[in-house]
Amino acid sequence: MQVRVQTEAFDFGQEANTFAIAQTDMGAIVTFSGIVRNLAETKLSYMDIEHYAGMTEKAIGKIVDEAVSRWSLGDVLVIHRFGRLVPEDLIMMVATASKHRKDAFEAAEFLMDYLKSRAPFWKKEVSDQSQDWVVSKVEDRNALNRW
Amino acid sequence: MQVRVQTEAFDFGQEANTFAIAQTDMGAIVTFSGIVRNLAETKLSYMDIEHYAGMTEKAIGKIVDEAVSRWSLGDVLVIHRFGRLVPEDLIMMVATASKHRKDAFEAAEFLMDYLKSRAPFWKKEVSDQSQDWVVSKVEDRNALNRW
Amino acid sequence: MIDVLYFAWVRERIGEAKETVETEAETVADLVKELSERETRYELAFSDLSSLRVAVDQELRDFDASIKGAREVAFFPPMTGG
Amino acid sequence: MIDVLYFAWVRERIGEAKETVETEAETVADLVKELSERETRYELAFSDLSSLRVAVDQELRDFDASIKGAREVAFFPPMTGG
Repeated sequence: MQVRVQTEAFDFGQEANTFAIAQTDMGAIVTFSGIVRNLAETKLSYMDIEHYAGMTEKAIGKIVDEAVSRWSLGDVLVIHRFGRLVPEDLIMMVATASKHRKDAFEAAEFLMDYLKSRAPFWKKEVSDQSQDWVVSKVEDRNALNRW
Repeated sequence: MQVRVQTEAFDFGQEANTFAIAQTDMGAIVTFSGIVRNLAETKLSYMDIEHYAGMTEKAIGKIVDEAVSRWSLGDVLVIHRFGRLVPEDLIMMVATASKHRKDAFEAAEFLMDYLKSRAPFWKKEVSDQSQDWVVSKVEDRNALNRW
Repeated sequence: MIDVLYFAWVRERIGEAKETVETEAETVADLVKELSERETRYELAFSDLSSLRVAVDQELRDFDASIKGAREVAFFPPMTGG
Repeated sequence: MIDVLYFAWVRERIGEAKETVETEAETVADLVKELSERETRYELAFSDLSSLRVAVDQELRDFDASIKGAREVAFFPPMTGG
């Protein structure tokens, strides 16, 4: 299990390969990666991601522990960036490894749902015209009820 | 949309990166990759994957079209190998890109469920002791009922 | 004249991957019956149709599907891709 | 003495990221009330508690949670990670 919270960019493909290669006896790998969208209508200049240093890794660690207790997982990786990101930058990724695809898929979705609403990150979108804190979506908060 | 059926090994990370970088305005990328498991109990020597040349790409293409009609997807990639594979080799991968994670996750799961039971591949596991055709699982056939 | 293809253990039991068959069979089921009556290896391979799948011109079909005008029929066990 | 942290728009409205507060408040709600009575900027930031989340010693808590013995309380909007 590995959790990294960092400002530095990371290489999604390389991380995914390193994660996959390290597995033995795990037939299924699922990854999710989140990218800063290049929204034509808002002409986003950049996104600032603030986080609660000290709490963040602890909060993600608890979410990972919960996933490991619910599904049969060989390994989990979470990387989440903070600081200034521009369109098409990778924001974060998760990877899950399991013997069977169902566990790998469900655990990855669970991790994403919880990272969205329970890990202490806040995004601000900045364009020429505006600076807006991204508002948490009802559907994202409701997504936790599935689990 | 890209479907590749091949004997050659492929670089999962590089494929995932190429796929992710090509997206514009897609915030969510999901990948699945399947690996030949190194089963201690059976001491698998290798796996032979047979397929129905001619039908395979057509069948996968139809599954991809169905996914594109059901979810809002920016892009889909499917790579599936056939021929002889050894433990820890990558068998196949899918990748989906969408604006939102729900579509990317569901479409990837749908693709996997259908590739399992509707794409004309057959796996044979060979060890020192035995040569066994992998038997399709009831749970895999039932997985199609979700969709 | 129709091409008949076999995959996986069906191919192993029949002993070949592909053959061209002279037949007047109207449906897949008719073809299965006709082949099974010809030789024991077909009878054995086709003994449990519930464990077989069939494609007509590279599309999955039921055993009652027509093969009139079809170029190719394929028999195989349930797929195990992914 | 307790460290009080603010994030995102709460930080912007309060005008600082962290301060150390002298308080006898027993719960988060007591602390919110006390700060709101001190200065308008707190009153504005805390005007709609339903739009705020709170952590006590880096664990998510409700507003009626105790802060007795706690080192750190943090106020912030609903998270938007991922």
